[in-house]
Amino acid sequence: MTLLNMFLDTAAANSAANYLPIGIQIFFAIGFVATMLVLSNFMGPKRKTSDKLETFASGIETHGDARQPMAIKYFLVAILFVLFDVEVIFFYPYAVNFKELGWAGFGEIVLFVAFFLAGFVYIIKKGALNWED
Amino acid sequence: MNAIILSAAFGVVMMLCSFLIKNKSNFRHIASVALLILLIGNIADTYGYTFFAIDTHGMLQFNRFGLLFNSIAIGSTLLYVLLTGKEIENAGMHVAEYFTLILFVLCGVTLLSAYNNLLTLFLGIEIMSIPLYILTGSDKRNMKSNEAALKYFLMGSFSTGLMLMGIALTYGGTGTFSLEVVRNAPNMYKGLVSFLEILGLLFLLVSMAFKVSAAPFHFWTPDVYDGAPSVFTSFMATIVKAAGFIAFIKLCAVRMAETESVVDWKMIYAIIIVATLLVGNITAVFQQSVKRMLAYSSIAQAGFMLFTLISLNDMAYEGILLYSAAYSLATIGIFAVLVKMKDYTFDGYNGLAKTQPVLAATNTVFLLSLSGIPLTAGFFAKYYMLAAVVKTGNYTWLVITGVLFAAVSVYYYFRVIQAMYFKEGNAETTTIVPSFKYGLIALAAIIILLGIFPTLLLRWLYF
Amino acid sequence: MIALFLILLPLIGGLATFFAKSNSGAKNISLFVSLLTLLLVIAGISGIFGSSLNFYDSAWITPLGARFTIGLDGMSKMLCLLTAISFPVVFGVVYNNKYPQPASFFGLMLLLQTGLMGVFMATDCLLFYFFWELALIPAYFLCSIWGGDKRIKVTFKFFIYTFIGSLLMLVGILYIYFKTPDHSFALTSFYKIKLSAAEENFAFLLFFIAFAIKMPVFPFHTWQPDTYEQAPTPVTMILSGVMVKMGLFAVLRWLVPVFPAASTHFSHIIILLSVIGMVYASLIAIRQDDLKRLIAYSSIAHIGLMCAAIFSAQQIGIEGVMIQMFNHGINVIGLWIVAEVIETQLGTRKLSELGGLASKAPALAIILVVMALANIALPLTNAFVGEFMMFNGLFRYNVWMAAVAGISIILAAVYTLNMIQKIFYGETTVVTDGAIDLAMGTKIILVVLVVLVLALGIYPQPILQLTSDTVAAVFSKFHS
Amino acid sequence: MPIQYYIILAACLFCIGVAGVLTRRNAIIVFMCIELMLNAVNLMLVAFSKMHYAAAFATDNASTAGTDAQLFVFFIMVVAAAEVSVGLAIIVMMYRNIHSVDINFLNRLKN
Amino acid sequence: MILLTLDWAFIIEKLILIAIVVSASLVIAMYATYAERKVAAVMQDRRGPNRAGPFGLLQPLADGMKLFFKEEIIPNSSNKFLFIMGPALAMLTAMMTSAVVPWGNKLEIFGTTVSLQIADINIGILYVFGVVSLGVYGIMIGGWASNNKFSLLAALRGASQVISYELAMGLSLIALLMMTGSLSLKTIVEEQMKGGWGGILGWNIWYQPLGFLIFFVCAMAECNRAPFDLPEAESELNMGYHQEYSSMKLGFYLFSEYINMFISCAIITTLFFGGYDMPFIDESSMSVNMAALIGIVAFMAKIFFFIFVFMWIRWTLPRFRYDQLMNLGWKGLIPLALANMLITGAVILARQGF
Repeated sequence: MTLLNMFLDTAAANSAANYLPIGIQIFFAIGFVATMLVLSNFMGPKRKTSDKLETFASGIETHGDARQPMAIKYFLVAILFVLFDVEVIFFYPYAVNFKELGWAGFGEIVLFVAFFLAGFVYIIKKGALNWED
Repeated sequence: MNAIILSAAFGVVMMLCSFLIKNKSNFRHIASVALLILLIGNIADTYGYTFFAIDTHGMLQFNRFGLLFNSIAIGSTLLYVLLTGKEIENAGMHVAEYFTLILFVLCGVTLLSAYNNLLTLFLGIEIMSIPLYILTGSDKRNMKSNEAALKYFLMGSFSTGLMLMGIALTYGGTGTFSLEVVRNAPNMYKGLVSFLEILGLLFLLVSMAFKVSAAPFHFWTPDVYDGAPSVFTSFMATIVKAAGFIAFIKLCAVRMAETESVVDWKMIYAIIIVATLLVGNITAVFQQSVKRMLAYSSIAQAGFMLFTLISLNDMAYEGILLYSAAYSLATIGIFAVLVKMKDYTFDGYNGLAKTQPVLAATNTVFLLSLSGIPLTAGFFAKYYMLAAVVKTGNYTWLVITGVLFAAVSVYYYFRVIQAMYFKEGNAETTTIVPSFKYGLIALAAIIILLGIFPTLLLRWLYF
Repeated sequence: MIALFLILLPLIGGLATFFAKSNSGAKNISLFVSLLTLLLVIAGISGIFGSSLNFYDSAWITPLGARFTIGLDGMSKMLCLLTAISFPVVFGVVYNNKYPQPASFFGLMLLLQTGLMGVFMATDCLLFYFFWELALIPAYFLCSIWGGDKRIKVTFKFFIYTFIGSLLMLVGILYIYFKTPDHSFALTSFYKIKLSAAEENFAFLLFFIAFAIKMPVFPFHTWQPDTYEQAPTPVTMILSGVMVKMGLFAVLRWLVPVFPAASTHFSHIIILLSVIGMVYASLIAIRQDDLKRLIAYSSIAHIGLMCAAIFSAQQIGIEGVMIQMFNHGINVIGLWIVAEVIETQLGTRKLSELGGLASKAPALAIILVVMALANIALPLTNAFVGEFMMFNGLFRYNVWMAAVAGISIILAAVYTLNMIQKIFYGETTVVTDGAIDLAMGTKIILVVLVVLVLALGIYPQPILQLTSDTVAAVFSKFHS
Repeated sequence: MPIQYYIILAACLFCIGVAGVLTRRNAIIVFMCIELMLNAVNLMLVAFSKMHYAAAFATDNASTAGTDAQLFVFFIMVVAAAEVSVGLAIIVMMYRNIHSVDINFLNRLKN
Repeated sequence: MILLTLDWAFIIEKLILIAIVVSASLVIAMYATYAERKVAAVMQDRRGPNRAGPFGLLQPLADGMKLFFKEEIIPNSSNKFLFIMGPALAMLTAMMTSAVVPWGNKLEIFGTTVSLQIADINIGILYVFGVVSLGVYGIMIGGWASNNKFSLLAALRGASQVISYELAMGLSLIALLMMTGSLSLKTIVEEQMKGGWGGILGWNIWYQPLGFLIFFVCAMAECNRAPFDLPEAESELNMGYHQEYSSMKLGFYLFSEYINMFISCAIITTLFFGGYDMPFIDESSMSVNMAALIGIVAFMAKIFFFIFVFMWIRWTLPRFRYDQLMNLGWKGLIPLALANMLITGAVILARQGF
């Protein structure tokens, strides 16, 4: 339970107003991007031909739709990322409170890392990250 | 605690074995040994030898009831692996992973038997469910398996969503995730609170009904059980389902019971029970495939297990344990025979008594147990369920409804017996090895033994 | 100890028979075991080893308050004797028949005997329920495997009927169990309960339906003629000779004494149903062409009378029931044996196809006539005493009921004599041309039965004495 | 901002999710709706966490009320990730077999 | 309504700060392109851009103008909405990261204290990671919307690369966080200023060299900089995920990369090199504004140094092969980062005593 005390203590002093500048910046950025897009749209010439509107394939004709099933590897990487990234998230609150938790917490995190590594070794040994095939 | 840690650890070990060990048939033996150690570890826990003392801040609570259920679940899994291990090997490419997932499911089961906090409930349910989604879809090239996996997954995560909403709302109402709520704590939102909590509990009720496939939230069950590879259906329909009930009952016994004054939960349970019995039994009657019949019958059996919610007394707790054991063992046995059959329809069983007398005889014992005929464990299971309700002195009408549906269930269970014994035919099976027969005989013997002396099991609750 | 062995002996014998290799092996084992059981029952009744051996009590499921308690009291002794006599008789009669899978057949028969013995001896309600079901399962398999063409459907109907009944009874048992002061299933505890009228009526109905299906009482009887017809004859003998007595026995042991007030409350309607059933069954029996169906319907009529007599609540009526339970068993088994002999010999049991057997098989004819006359309760036959006493009881209860029930006696005479005439007299038909008389073994068995019929017809005192304690107990409960 | 806003927002998101699950036919969209439900719950839990913290803070400065809900959110995220990986794998598997992610397609196969 | 009760001065102050930071990062990004070409030229013994303006200083401006006036083409088979969304998102995320970087300590203008950090939120690092992760969408959406096989392949490669290195990046910082115990970038900087030898010894780089190395490599991969520029490898994929793009949309993609590089360097500096801490100078002894100015200068100097290092590496090292790239990320950096974390934890705890 001590794990998140830290969060709350600061959260008490930290209200939603702290994030307000970020909101402002988002509006600013959106405004900037939108303006630029609209402006460049007006500025450029518009002489469209059917060849120009084709997708580019190094000069040869394009064949079919690009959206075909891709190598499963990429998908696998995405899934593994999701899994491991979420595990990484667990390290953050631990890292912040690491000193208060002391050796007991360290022992538990070692266990956690052990599980992490078990999964990691497993995916490597199973060839999920083999690209040379 | 032993069981939780060991099952997770063995799961990891098994996972690593998948590339450390080359010989496929070794996995089965490793898994059996792991389960045996797990069982021993859990029994040691029952006697007070806890290997791992971890402070869970009251999130887990270990009592005899939960530990005994663990023993039942682990023991059933052990028998399941011993009996159908060969079929698991043939289910697909990733043999070690299947055993890994089974062990992880057991980890979830053991969590559920000990949870004392909605967080651990949620974790238990998920640790139990997610491996099952994979197991359901393990037959990758089979459309039915795909469909089952997708359906199971979508429905499962949908009900998880409902459950989480329920948890969030009850948390909003009470300010705690712990099962028992301290009611006298000062609360600013008094008016809002009780409403939130009730709404949350309703969500929880619905999601748990989803998980244990109680009507009217059962509709995914037949397709999923039918589509999944038979070996895994056997596991899903038994141990996992029973664990869902254990969780459900604990939730109702604590959280729902606390708000009994506001909502007449028991009436809701009663309606769910009647609906479940009705749907499960009546639909099962019309099935042509034994596997599908078993799927519906599992819904019907769920109706019986739900009787515990009405009674919630000592007898009900004893009963649900006995019911889990009886139902799991019998269903595992039936599926063990089923996976050996070439044809899953009722007609596929025609004349099995002539070609495979041992299979037919043991299968008969299992079916009798499911129908609740005396001398089999199933009788005492039903007996305890009914008795617990009668003991409360109310809802006798429900008990009578229950027994009438039990009579209906006899109809479809006996169709298999009729096919095996009384009809002419030449039931085809895959090769049956003698050890499989001995396993079945042992299982039948356990069922009959429990049917005469149910206290053999229940005495573990009190010593 | 004797009581325990009465259950263990057929159980172990039955299990052993399953593993018998040959046809004759199975037959010999089962015959031997059943004869041993008979000896044991006689020993128990005579009390030569001391009457304390007739009771056995041991812990069973202690947390539930259920004990393994069995004992032989008057009614049990009488019915166990009937059971013990029936089985060797049946085994003897079918000794020369050929059955597929004889080991299973005889093994199941002995298991059936175990169940029946248990039902008659159990004094713990849960145990009683156990044996009640245990008797049902072998019967189900026996009928379904070795029965007639429509066996699967018919037997299943029988099974479902009985099973629904017993499940309702289970609810009733539980209901009563939680009302007993000491939470026990013991008979004595059940006798001690105090219930309000509404509770008692409710529980009474739960029990009664189970027993009514088993007996069977109109309108719960529809399974019975079909089953008797489709079942293999040896099983039919047990079903009608012994198994229907389970219902009557249960009424006398578990229903009337436990719910005396409700019994009185419902007696009108039950007696009315029984009487209607008697007349109805008799009328239908007249129209039957099938010998087995005829006997089946006649059996319904007799059971109806017994049921009515019980609920008439007269001591003499109940005494009559005791005598008649035994006698009906003997008589009906005798009739079935004759039917079996005719069917195995001639391959038919249609009355219209039979005729002129008296000349071909005189011994058979004589025995059948004696049995048939006993069936219509002619004086000097054993049934006369019982029926007379029952009518007496019924008469004291209500004259009109007795009068209507009396019609069935006349009807019984009509169909029985009609049957005798059709089978034995007239021209021989194609079927009966080649008929020969009884085989020696069957003849001996039947002669023994005839002797029993006549002996008990003249001197029914032993049975009356044997069951007097039970009658007194039941009767006292009725008027407490 | 008053806590009710968060709760109402979360409830709305949840309802959108439920409606999507019940009406949409595309497995991926159904799946996304489920994730939406989970995230609505996360939002709700955090809102409740603040609510209870504020309530407790009024009487006790050192109160830790509400921490458990934030902890819960972590676990929901982890489990959601696990579900995502399994779910997407199942959907991909299905797509490879029938070249469609339409839920109804499966029902059509059956008949 | 809470908005009405706000301090409008605060909003205006922030707005100005945002405008300055964003335009500064844009300008620096612009001149980074110039610098890149110059650095490349020096390394290859060439002149580099030298026509537009003195020393070619106006070259980036000319490039920008050119992009502006190019014809905008949206291929027929593409998904129009997503096609526009892709670069917009890439640019947006690039512009958002700067919000939590502390550019300096604080200024005092007309009596009010102005913090030189747009938003000092307590989860600064998580915010950075969050926004950076969104950058994947820019690549993925752009590549997918183009409906071109090369683009799609490049986008997949790019996405896989970015997410793979994000893992190691996340892990590499945990050891650092164990030391500082805070997720706020400002706090991290202030912690580093306390060290000895003019403040230099307080920098995290001395305690976390391995962490820095991993983070540095990952940052390069995140920016799709060579030697990690697989998603736009010309020789294999024409031009990568943005090959269908033209005009300002292409400009956004190119631009966002340079902004990302700038911000990455800013964050590396903040985390490992003391941020706006100028060594050997005691800021507390001088006026607030002066200290801030020195801080900003120091910060920028450090950033420019790292930008130079980025370019130096780009023009020195050859490109990875894809499997080498993935192997380095997954099998090399992740275990290293984990080991670094555990060792750091053990050492810190050991020094604290058992």
